[in-house]
Amino acid sequence: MPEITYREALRHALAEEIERDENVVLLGEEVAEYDGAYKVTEGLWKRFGDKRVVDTPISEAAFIGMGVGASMLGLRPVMELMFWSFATVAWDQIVNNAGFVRYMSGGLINCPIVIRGPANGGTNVGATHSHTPENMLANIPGLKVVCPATAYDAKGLMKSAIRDNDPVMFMENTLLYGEKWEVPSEEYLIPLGVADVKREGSDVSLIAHGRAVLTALKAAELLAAEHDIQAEVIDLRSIRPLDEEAILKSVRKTHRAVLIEENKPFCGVDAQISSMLMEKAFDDLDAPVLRISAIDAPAIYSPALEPLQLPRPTDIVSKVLSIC
Amino acid sequence: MPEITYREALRHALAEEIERDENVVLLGEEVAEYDGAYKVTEGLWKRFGDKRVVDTPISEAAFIGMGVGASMLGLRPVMELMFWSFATVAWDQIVNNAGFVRYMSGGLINCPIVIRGPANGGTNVGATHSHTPENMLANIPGLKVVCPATAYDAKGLMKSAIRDNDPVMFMENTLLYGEKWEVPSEEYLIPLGVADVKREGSDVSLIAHGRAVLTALKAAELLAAEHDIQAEVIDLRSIRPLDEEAILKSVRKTHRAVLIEENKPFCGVDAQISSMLMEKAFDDLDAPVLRISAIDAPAIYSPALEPLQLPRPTDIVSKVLSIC
Amino acid sequence: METAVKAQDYSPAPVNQALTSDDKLRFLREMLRIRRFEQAALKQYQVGKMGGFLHLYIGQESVAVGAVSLMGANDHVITAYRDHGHALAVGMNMNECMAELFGKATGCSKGKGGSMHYFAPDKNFWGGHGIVAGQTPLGLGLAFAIKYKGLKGAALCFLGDGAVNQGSWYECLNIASLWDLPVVYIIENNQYSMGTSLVRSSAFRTSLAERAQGFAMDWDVCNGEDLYEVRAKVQEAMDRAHKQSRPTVLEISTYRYYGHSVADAKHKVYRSEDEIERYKQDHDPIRLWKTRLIGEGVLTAEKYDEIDSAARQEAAESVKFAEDSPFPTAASISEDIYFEVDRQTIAGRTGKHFFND
Amino acid sequence: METAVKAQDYSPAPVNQALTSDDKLRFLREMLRIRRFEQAALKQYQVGKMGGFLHLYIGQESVAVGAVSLMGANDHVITAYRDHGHALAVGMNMNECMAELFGKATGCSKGKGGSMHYFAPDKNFWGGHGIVAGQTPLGLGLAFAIKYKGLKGAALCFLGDGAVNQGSWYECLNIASLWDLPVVYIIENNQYSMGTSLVRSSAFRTSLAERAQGFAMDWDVCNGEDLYEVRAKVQEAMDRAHKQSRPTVLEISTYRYYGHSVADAKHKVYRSEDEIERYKQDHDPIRLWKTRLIGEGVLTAEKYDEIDSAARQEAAESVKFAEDSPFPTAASISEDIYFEVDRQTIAGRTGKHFFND
Ligand SMILES: Cc1ncc(C[n+]2csc(CCOP(=O)(O)OP(=O)(O)O)c2C)c(N)n1
Ligand SMILES: Cc1ncc(C[n+]2csc(CCOP(=O)(O)OP(=O)(O)O)c2C)c(N)n1
Ligand SMILES: [Mg+2]
Ligand SMILES: [Mg+2]
Repeated sequence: MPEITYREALRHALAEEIERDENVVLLGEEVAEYDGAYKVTEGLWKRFGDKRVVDTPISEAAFIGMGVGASMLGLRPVMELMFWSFATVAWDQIVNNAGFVRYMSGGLINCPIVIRGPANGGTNVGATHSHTPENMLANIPGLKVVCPATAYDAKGLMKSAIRDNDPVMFMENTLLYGEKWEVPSEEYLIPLGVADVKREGSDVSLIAHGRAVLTALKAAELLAAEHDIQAEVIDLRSIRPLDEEAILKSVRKTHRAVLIEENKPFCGVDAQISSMLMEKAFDDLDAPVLRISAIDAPAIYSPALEPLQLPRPTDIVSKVLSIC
Repeated sequence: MPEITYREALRHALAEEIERDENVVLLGEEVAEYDGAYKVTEGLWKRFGDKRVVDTPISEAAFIGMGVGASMLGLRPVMELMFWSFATVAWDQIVNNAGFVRYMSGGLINCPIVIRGPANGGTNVGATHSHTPENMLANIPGLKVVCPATAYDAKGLMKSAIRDNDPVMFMENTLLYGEKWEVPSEEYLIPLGVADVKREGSDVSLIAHGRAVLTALKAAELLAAEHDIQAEVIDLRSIRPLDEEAILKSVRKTHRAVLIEENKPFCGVDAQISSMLMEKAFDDLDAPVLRISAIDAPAIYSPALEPLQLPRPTDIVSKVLSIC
Repeated sequence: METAVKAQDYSPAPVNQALTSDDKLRFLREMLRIRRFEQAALKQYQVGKMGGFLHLYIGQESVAVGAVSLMGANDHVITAYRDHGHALAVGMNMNECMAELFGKATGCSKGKGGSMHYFAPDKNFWGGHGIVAGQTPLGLGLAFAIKYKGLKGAALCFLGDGAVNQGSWYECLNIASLWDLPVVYIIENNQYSMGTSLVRSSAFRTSLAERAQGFAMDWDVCNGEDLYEVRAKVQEAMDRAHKQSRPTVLEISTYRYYGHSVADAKHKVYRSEDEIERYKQDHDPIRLWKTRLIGEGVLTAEKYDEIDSAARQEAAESVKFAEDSPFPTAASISEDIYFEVDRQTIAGRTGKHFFND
Repeated sequence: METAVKAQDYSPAPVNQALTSDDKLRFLREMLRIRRFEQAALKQYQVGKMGGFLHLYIGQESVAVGAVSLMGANDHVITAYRDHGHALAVGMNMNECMAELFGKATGCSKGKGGSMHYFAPDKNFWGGHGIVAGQTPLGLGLAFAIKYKGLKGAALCFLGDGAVNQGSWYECLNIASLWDLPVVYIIENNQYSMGTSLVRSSAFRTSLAERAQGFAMDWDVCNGEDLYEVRAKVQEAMDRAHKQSRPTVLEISTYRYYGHSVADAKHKVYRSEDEIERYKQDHDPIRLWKTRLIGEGVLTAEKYDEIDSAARQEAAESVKFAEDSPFPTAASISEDIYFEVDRQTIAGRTGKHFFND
């Protein structure tokens, strides 16, 4: 299987869907002529032209809302937020329009829109540019939230997201754009709501999403090599819908879990997972479910410090050792 | 002690602080000449004049940001959002400006601002007007979040919030504005970060914030009367800072907990509380901590249905019975 | 208060010349239907049949009826929370509208949206939006989609004189002008945003619409009391959209007789009773249209009464319909959230979508 | 590209007539300090000494230096992420600025803010803001506070030609005009927002500043290559703020020589090298100022070199300072979040503020 980058995988998904469905249109700042700030859309404007790939002014509220409005009329806009951080100026459009218009219309309307872009810390761009809003947006019934950790997942999930008839918040990671994974050349889809066992194990479940999955995989290697502990790594992939069954299945096998995310801890996704395990796996647990999140401070700029703020493999190892 | 409404309690707090500190200024839509959409600020414009009580255009992004900017220069603005729901159009100002400017300036700046208004469902105003963003905002290190459940708490917490040198998100409840409680005439303050045992009990801890506290109290009465179960009711009052000690103390006594909130369940405040109990009270628990939240749908309009969407005393009773 | 714009005679405008007597009576009927519906709703609100807010459109009927009367198959409309007038004008029936207020399952939004959130996509009506100016980017999106699909249509997007101070609208003006999108923003300037008069909320020179000029966009002002003028000016804007794919901001002066919502107890404090009376006497769009049609020989007093009675009758029946309709089931709280779940597609059956347990 | 505005002679303006030779040389020094600082930073960025973004101010020096040169004790300034020029102009030293880029504890924001988030409240400098136009409501707030306190001052708030399409700014224009707030919005129109040229991002008639007109606000345009003109026009706006408490939008045309940020690899694709060269040759503000001062007999070539060398020297030293400075401690990640916690007040010691365990 060819190895391609996470960025290329996304690009292929976008290109394939543009070709497949004339209603798919990409919009965002610098996505067209500039090829995308992070080059995800590189070459697409050249290939598909002005109609299908459109540069917007720096007006997130208007253009995200515009995308929602256009989706009500049957277009399938894929909107790039240069950073998911900039969703802060389009929050109303995302939550109240994309999220609620179906409900408020008693089901008369649906919004097949994808809003995508990077949502991560770790690139030394400071607190205003390092938001990870998956927890906030997954709080909203009506929205779907996806956080792929690999190129393979990114492609398959993006294609499903575009075909989905509900609004999908698609959160990528700038630190992964350049990373490579095997991705089949044939078309494939990955459904939303299905977690992936990225590594089988029997002693403890490491549950993560986004880039934290890779950190968990590294921790699992260390645990195996140095402590003879076989960790199972569950990649949530999709936050809402959520694959609770996969989580429960793993925890019912290992009886121990450590949850890892790069978000801030208070009301993070892992708070939800932990509370779910509390309710549904109480008797299966041999130890408390522990969490590792980013250090609870706004994202620090300093390149020397920011790596310490995000969960590291060694942090996971210590947590695991405390319960195994 | 005189009984006054939650609304009056807030008004008294505002009036006292306006008198005490010349830097306190109230701003918001209809807060002055109209006396406030929910009459919290009734009479204050007449009493304190144009300078201290200011009507704004319908421009939340600008006026909330303006308040943050003014607070950097030493004013202590108390900003009314007519509904906390409208924070969706000022999200950037709240999160990135109020929340992060201190950190990004290495501590050179602080923002003594209060943003206040009602944040609740239950008044048949539909999904766009029924947001309860305490979980989202408490996710942000740099912000503080307070949700008073009684007139007494509302007054004491408001005065502390205004004197606090950090940004405080103060979430009220339109369903409580007209409710009365005993409130002393003498000045008092309630510190942020201290939970309140609203009812002592030994069999189960009901942990709640905002109006859900009152629902929990009603449930506790039912449990005592009909099932001989003594529930302890803990009112968080302040979400961030959070009084974890009070929660742990109660749960270590009762060994059982049910968490109640009016927010949607996914990543709600109670997800955080549950995950905390998982980590810190695992061995103290005789049963899984259970949660009751609003039914996981956008707020429905129908006056006949909306009461069912929010947690009811009987819902709590059933949950408690399932673990007691 | 005088309406900001002085009346001229717009009856000679081609779009008005083309009207038949039936058309003219139809507009009367539609305005009266709105007024009688709103009055009936008010009464029901006052006896506790509905919850939340009720924003009445009484006084502004000519705006929705005039503008919507020009819509063709590819024209779309979207507005704010004061949406009953537009809803009835596009052809929604009173039953579904009244039932929605009552929170009944037979409501246009199944009782889920309420007064502020009416929808009828089959009639090109996209709501009913509760967040001030929140509809303006959506309206832009309708225009974008119309153009994308190669259709000759326009998106009519209504907003209030207070809504003009939400920033997202300016972002829309820029994009609309920059990209030649066929959107018509109609400011229904009823002189107040809740308890705040125009001059207390907005800084402007001659009009609010003039703000479009800095975005190189056409704009105009219009006396909303006169249905002919509304039609003439909206038609100009729609022509611009249809023929040149260019946007317009059109500010239509109008007035609301009741408070901001029924909960607004101070609406005779922040404005005088006199002002309200003057508008009702001298500027009421229905009264003026009636006088006009009688003058034109199109209408008689008897015919007017007949149309009015029918409207009252229809409103009364809608109350009965709403009254007799069932509430939504408790289970329906959890429906209409995700398309895929509602249709029980594979996507809708994969993974957990709701988190109450 | 030609600068949008044709040059006139603004040296006779009173605010320029009042300048001493020392003042004029000081402005030269300040512009050169900015340029040399930026060049040094670029070099360090390229060898990996810093992370994140680096938005250089080179080409625009006259704007920050000219505007800030007019500030008195009650005037305040705030800007976007391209903030090094303003920071140095208000008197921040190169050491703290360079150290911030290196993420060092000695940085102006202790290494926490980075390039986009410089602050110096003691110098009336309120940042450095990363969200496009996010500073515009804050600037409004500075003006509000100045007026509230009864001071005669102004808030200078800078924004870019791309930032004008963020809606919050229009909300600010309305409030500023409506309430007579002493804010001066300075659009630094460097013709591009990232890779998007002015005409691809904005619809306008004669200028972006004209958009203020619809808000009944004074506006003007200004040729930013000429320090005299910048000072003359900014002074007009500040007078309006100081004397009438009225806001202004002033659009200053300028140009950036480098990419949007150092990561911008395509800045010779979306604009021609020719265009860049022409600006450097004919419109460079430092070169023009140098020529001007030599013409006035205030400066000699030797004196210029001396000032320039000092600036280069200072920049080199700041690199050394940054290099030698310690990184923040790991513990400091958790500081500077809450004032009350940092000061360990009772409030700061009550309840749990952080949630890592
Ligand atoms: C963002 C936002 N802020 C505030 C409100 C509360 N609110 C609802 S309507 C209204 C007044 C709007 O006035 P205008 O735009 O003139 O419309 P009108 O009510 O006169 O039709 C306000 C302040 C809201 N719904 N949304
Ligand atoms: C809300 C928001 N959207 C997008 C960005 C990404 N971004 C940063 S700078 C920039 C271009 C701004 O151009 P302009 O306002 O002209 O300022 P200049 O860079 O030319 O100084 C963009 C799109 C951002 N920081 N914030
Ligand atoms: Mg109005
Ligand atoms: Mg620019």
